[in-house]
Amino acid sequence: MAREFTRRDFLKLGAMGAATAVMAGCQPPRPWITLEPYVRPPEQQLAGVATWFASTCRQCPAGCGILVRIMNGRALKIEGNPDHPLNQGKLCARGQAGLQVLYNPDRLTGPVQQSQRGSRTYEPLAWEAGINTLYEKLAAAGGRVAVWTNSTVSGHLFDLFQRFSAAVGGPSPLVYDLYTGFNGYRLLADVSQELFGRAALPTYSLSHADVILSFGADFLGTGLSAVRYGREFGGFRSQPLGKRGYLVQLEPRMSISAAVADHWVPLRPGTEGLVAGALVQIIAEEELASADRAALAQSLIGGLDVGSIAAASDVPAEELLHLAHAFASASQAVALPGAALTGTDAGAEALAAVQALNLIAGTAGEASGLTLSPPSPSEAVLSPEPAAFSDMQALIEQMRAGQVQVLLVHGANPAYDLPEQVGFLDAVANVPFVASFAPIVDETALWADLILPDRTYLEGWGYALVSPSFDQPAVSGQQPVVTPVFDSRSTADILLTVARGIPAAAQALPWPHEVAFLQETVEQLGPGAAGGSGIDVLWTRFQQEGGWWPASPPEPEAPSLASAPTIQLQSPSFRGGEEEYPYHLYLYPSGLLSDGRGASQPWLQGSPDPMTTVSWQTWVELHPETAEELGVHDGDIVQVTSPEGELEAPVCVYPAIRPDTVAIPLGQGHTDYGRYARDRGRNPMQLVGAQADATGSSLAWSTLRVKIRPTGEKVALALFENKVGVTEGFLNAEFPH
Amino acid sequence: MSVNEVEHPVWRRPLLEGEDLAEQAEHLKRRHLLLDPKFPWEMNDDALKPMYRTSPSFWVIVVALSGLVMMGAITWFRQIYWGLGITGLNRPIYWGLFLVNTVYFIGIGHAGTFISAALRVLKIEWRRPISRAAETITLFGLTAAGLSILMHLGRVWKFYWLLPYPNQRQLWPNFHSPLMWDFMAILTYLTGSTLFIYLGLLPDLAMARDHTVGWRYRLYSILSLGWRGTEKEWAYHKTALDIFSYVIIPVMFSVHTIVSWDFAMSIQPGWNSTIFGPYFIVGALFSGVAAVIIVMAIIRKSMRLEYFLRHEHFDGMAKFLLILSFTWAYFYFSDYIVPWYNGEPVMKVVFDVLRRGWAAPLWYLMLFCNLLLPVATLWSRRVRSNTAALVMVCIYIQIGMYLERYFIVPVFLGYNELPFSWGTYIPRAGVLLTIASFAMIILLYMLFSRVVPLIPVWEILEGQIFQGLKRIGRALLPARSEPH
Amino acid sequence: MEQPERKWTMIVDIDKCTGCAACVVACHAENNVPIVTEQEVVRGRGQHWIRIERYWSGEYPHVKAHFLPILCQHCENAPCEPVCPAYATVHSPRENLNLQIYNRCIGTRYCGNNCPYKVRFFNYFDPNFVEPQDQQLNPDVTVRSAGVMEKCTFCVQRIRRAEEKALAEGHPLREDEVVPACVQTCPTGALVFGDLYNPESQVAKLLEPNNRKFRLLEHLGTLPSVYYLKGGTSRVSE
Amino acid sequence: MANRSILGLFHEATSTADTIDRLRDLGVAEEAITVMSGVPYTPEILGRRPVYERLLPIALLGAVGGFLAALFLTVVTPHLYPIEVGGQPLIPGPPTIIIVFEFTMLGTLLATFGGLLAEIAFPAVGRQDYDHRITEGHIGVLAVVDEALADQVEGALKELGAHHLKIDEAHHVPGPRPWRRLAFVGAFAVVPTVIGLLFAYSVLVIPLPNQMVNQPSIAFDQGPRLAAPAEAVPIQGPVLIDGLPASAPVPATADSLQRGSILFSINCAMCHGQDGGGRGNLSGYFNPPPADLTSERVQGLTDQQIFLVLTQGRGLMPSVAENLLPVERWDVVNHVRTLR
Repeated sequence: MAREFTRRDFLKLGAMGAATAVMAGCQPPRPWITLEPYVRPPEQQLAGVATWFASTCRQCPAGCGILVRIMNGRALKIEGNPDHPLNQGKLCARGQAGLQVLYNPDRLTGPVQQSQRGSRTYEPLAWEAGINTLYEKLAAAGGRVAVWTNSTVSGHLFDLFQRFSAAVGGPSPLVYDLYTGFNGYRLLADVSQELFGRAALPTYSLSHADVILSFGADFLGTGLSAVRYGREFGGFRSQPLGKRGYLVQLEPRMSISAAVADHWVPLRPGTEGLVAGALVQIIAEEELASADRAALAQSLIGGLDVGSIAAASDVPAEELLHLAHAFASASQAVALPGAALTGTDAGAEALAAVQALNLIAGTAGEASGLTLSPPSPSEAVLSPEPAAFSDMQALIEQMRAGQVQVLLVHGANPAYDLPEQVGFLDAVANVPFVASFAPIVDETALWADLILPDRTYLEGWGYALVSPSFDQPAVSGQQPVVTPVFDSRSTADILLTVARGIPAAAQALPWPHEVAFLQETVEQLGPGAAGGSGIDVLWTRFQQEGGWWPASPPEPEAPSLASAPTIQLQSPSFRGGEEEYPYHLYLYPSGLLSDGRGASQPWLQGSPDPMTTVSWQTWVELHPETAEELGVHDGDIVQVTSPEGELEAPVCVYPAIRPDTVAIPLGQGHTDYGRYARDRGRNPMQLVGAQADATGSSLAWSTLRVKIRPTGEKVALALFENKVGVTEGFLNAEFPH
Repeated sequence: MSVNEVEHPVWRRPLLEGEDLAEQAEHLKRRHLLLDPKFPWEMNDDALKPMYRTSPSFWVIVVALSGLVMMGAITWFRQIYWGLGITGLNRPIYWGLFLVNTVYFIGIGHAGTFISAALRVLKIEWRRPISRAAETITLFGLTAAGLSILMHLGRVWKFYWLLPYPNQRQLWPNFHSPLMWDFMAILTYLTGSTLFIYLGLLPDLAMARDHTVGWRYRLYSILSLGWRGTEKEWAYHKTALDIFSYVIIPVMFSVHTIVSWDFAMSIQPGWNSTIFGPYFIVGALFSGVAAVIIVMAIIRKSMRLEYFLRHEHFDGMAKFLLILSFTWAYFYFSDYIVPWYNGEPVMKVVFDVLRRGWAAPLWYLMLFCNLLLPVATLWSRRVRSNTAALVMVCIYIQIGMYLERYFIVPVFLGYNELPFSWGTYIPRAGVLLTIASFAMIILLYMLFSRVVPLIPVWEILEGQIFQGLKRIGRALLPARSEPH
Repeated sequence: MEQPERKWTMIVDIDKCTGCAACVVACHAENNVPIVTEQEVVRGRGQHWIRIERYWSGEYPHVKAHFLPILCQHCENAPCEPVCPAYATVHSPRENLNLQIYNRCIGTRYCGNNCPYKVRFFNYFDPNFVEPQDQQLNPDVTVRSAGVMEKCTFCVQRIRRAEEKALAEGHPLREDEVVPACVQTCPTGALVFGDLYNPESQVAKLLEPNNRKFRLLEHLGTLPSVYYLKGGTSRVSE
Repeated sequence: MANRSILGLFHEATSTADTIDRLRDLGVAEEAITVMSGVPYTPEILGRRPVYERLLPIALLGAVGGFLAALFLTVVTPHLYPIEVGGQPLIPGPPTIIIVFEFTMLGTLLATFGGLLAEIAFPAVGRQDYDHRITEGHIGVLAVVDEALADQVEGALKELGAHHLKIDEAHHVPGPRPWRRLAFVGAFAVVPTVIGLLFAYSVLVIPLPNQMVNQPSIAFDQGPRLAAPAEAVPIQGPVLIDGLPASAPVPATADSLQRGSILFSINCAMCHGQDGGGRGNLSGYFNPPPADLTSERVQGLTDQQIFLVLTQGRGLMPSVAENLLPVERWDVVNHVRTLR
């Protein structure tokens, strides 16, 4: 077939060199493509050559550095930033899926308003009109403006919100979302405050540890920074001189962290703290560690009855002894507190007990052990600290009492995150005007009068104070890597514009646009590892390097006991009587959808869950025996009822869970939030009531009992594995352990 | 009328003295077609009449079948447009009903060639009236098999990439691939058997030409290529038939061997077995002969061919069927016991599934159909002589053999060495296309039977000429005289 | 026949794999692998070029889970190759890759049957990338239509780009320049990629003395280019 | 002289044989006699000279042909475009045997059939001496004789029991007419092949829904091209915007210098000369001549200034921004630094 070979073809082929291997064979012409040659290509754009931009991942609060591959002004791939101190070039599944946040087909194409809240009829309006409405409302509201944002909000926007609220005399912006709430960020910080005198997230470097006791911490799945802990774990497994650490995972349901653990101890839910205490107790009694450490143990723990704890936690006494031995005799031992701990009604004590173990281990501040996330390198750099559960309830009270004229919701999705007992929705009903900045209409934006879609993190400016940050303070820079896909505007710019019209706020927010404000912030950071001087250079390098971090990491300071508290531990009180509600409820954030914000991304929805290989669905994990008792099999829909609520979901028989426990993953059950998330699965937060822990700083979700009733209905479980093969298959026997 | 009164000297039998011999002669005539001569013109009518005698029910059936075929065509179009997703295939079960059908159809095709070629070479005389009816099954069986392969392709519009010809892709097909061998073998076999059946048809087409008018006359004039029956024509005709017979037998064997190799060459547990070749051939003949018996019975009834198709034919075929049943069992057993004895892990599971798993009922049904039933019934002459019973047995054999292929293709495929990716197969659009394929075969056969004489008149006449009665002692015995 | 220059090899350290599925998503992003609907998953048509197989051993409470990431093993004697009548899957003798040439594929699916690792995926329907999701598609990689087999290519497009870059910069291809998407993102470093023929490469060093190494279904003699390091055990002092 | 063709129908073989003898006695040439029958009577039954037929050699020729064709496909074609699969040799042994077998058989069959048609002059077109009763069991004897013998032959036939006679002017016996038969065969064989090839070479194309030609991904130079976000800085280095100094020079590593020198010789050397002395091949055409990069003036500039010149051009010197990425320009800067 004689087809004349034009120069363009030649260039195309040249450019497609990479693809030739997979596109060999006959390649017919592609007449319907409109080729667009550049007369004078803009900088960084050569045909077929990718440009990489450094920015920050905002799929979770940690703030990993990312590099985005851009071609023709389109984002093709996200990879970790190798220079970034936190993730060092690596990314988790959620980070990889960031592109589908950017290119989500269900994003709002422009500002819309809802004349009737929850009606799902959105009238588009011009940006000016939208901003004007917001301006009028804010101007009228004066100080009665509440801002509800989440922990992944950019530091600079949070800063501006704060300045704005302060200027108009409103309450300071509330940071509350399920991710931080569920993982007990606030409680962790509070306990650090109490023990070590500084409110900061504890970080645990594991790469040189001999023994790790993980108290229900799924640090490899949905911990505080799965990526960093993944790296640490890699080091932990292959240490110098062929040393290989020993990981013990204590949790009622096998998470992926337990799957890779050397030893899994399925203890009774809610008793993690007790067990930690018991270990301290044993070390103190048996004087397993050196005298001073034993003494420290003695001082930290009041007399605990190991026997009763063994009974309560369903962990045999000799097992406890063995663990205590292993822990105390290790030269490098670390104890990790998990989300399940902070979810109990007595989370603070439980946490303290675990930290006590770390102190006794004496590894605090060492190459492997407990350190505290360093403070912000400059007071100009803010990070949205998660609010206490009680603060959040307080705001909701104000809203219900009608003390809030205008509610600005940015990033947060309380309507989905919170159990309905918390009463967000009825509270919102009493707020005259609600404005949301959600790019996709989520459950909360549904109840907003005005939606001014913000840009996604790949289109917008910002920075994030890396937290938890392991060895050094770091500010991760965020810059637009593509021009906005839809007609969206930066909330920060909107806020600055609006503020200009409000006298009180005008001088508090004098910047023409957010970039000016950001530059100012970066200037105050001063030269970092990238060096340079002068605002232009600093700013440029901040963007180019993907952030700011010190030239040389400071010595990690060992957290020392501020006071010498005695940790009182009592066994948790469960809601729901044992006879009526025979099973423990154990919730966990899905490794892919995390707290539900991943549900809008097909890559995360469609990828099989590592442990069950289920995708697209919510499932209820039951131990085979339990399933047999109830006479249910895979896919049988059961009704799970707690004293607080109920849900119906298909059963997934799961061999690695306590027979008296039922596990359900978070993440599904959206009623909005785009086509991929909507009307899919169930949201187990329906089962959790409004009860907080003793200190009121975190939601007590792990001390619940439930009952199970087969409904008789059945759905096909979307399994990727063939269960017959894997459970009855022959490979297990000869699998290389 | 009795033989003596035939005023045609050609057809006069040796004179008989004495009644008893006459009775014997009568008896033998009733038994053997070749001893029961008719005038050629009568026989011509017997062979040609059924082609005009089409009852309304015939057309009703034709319409119904065409409907099914149309449905199949639509389904296939949808499959091409949407993709194979509308079938029940999945991972790891990449081959499903289409391949089952292919194997099955090629299988039933085998008997035709076997009867007309092998029995001809072996000079088995009773084959004469049934050879063409059998070959026709081959013809349409192969057609359906070819179509099934096309239905199976993911991008069927590129099927011609399998043909070895110089092309703009600069690429020749890969002769490492068993599918290429398969392609070549089926091509050869289809071409060969088509020419074979046409060759045998020539004299009868001439006969039809001489006794028809109108469009049929014109059609037969073209098809018969101006056959006159001169010595030269007959001589060449005979040699050609002999060559075809001798050549097409090995081709027939190669075809089903290669079909079996499509499976045996892979490393799929349960497939890579050295015995698959002969095992498949026997299976093919088994289902094929059964199919021929069914067809014989049907055309005998519907086209009133009682004169041509007699008990001796059903009897011979049935005996053959019995032997094949045993042979099949032998091969199946050897194919079963070896992996069983090795204790190959995957096959352990597969056998469990067959013995007491979800497939157990079907598996026992298969064993019943393919072994128990034939062996239990076909030994008895009463069954063999009872057409209805015989047809029932044959239908069961069809079911059994189809199941056997079904187990081999989508069931075995579900079990491999990585249990994580095992699978189960629930056929969907494939079912419609399977029904349509069967409908198509029947439809084509029915239409064919209205255009082409299914009875090879010249062969029977030839047989009757050279078959005679010889008196030895007190008995009259059929004796065959063959000109060399 | 070209002489082999390289042997691209991947090492999967089972001991480090946490099953976090980062590699799975990274592969989807890099190679335009479509996500199939829930319905299709139920029908057994899940499509992930790299998947994490999770096997169980032991009985509760001593039950243990084992993650086994499985991708195309790029066998030296690949059973999938000779059976394709259209030469759609072939061997690149130069670098020991098992290439899939999508637009030659006519969909006989024989390769899929013959792959003992079941890492070949058939497109039962056309992938649909809803606007604007198509903006993300990697132009280096063909988007496969319905009726075509596809599988992991060791990110051959990245290998080619790296080769071209090295050529332009006039130096031989360096070890660290070629990294498949899954290896790049693996947080624990369980995946390692490199050229086994280069004694300096990480893979060569890792495999040299290693008594933990094994290859999947070795008894089949397919000689995979993917090596696995089995899980170790650590003792604790009592 | 005009010939007569006389066709007589007989009841049975014996009288036919007698007739043939008689005709011989009358001096009718053996080959002028043709016997036609509905069932195959062998020559010895009719007492005639056996037919000399040569179908077997033709079949053997076909076999050889098929064999050679198979060898071409299996042995030659792999070398036209060598592809390695599954560690098997380029020309696999056993599979070759299979293909060879099938093609040999195919060749044999086709040759046999073709040979048959050719040898007995099929398809016979035009009028023939024939009687439809022959397929009713009668045996026809056809003699083509000249006027002189006609009456005797006729008498002989009658006498020996020919119950029908057909006498008429002998039109010449239809001999082989290659061109007509070829047309006949070609209609069946050639036309489909040609149509097939038209499709195969995509002269005719059926537009089918799922073709991979039409890619949803956006090709490298496919429009619409989106602009890079303003003010964003890629890792390669900053876009040069007025007010921003060019920052982050690439350190002058060996790699950088090597890249730099290659790029320099590609993009700069034709004017500035390989050594940077400003004496490149084209230097003569410019006034003022290209700068001497080794000069103090040039080496006195800062890296940023040199980068600026590369990016924006100066005087006669064009910008190389569209040829070089910033990082590459920095490599060139580093290289220029080495030109002293």
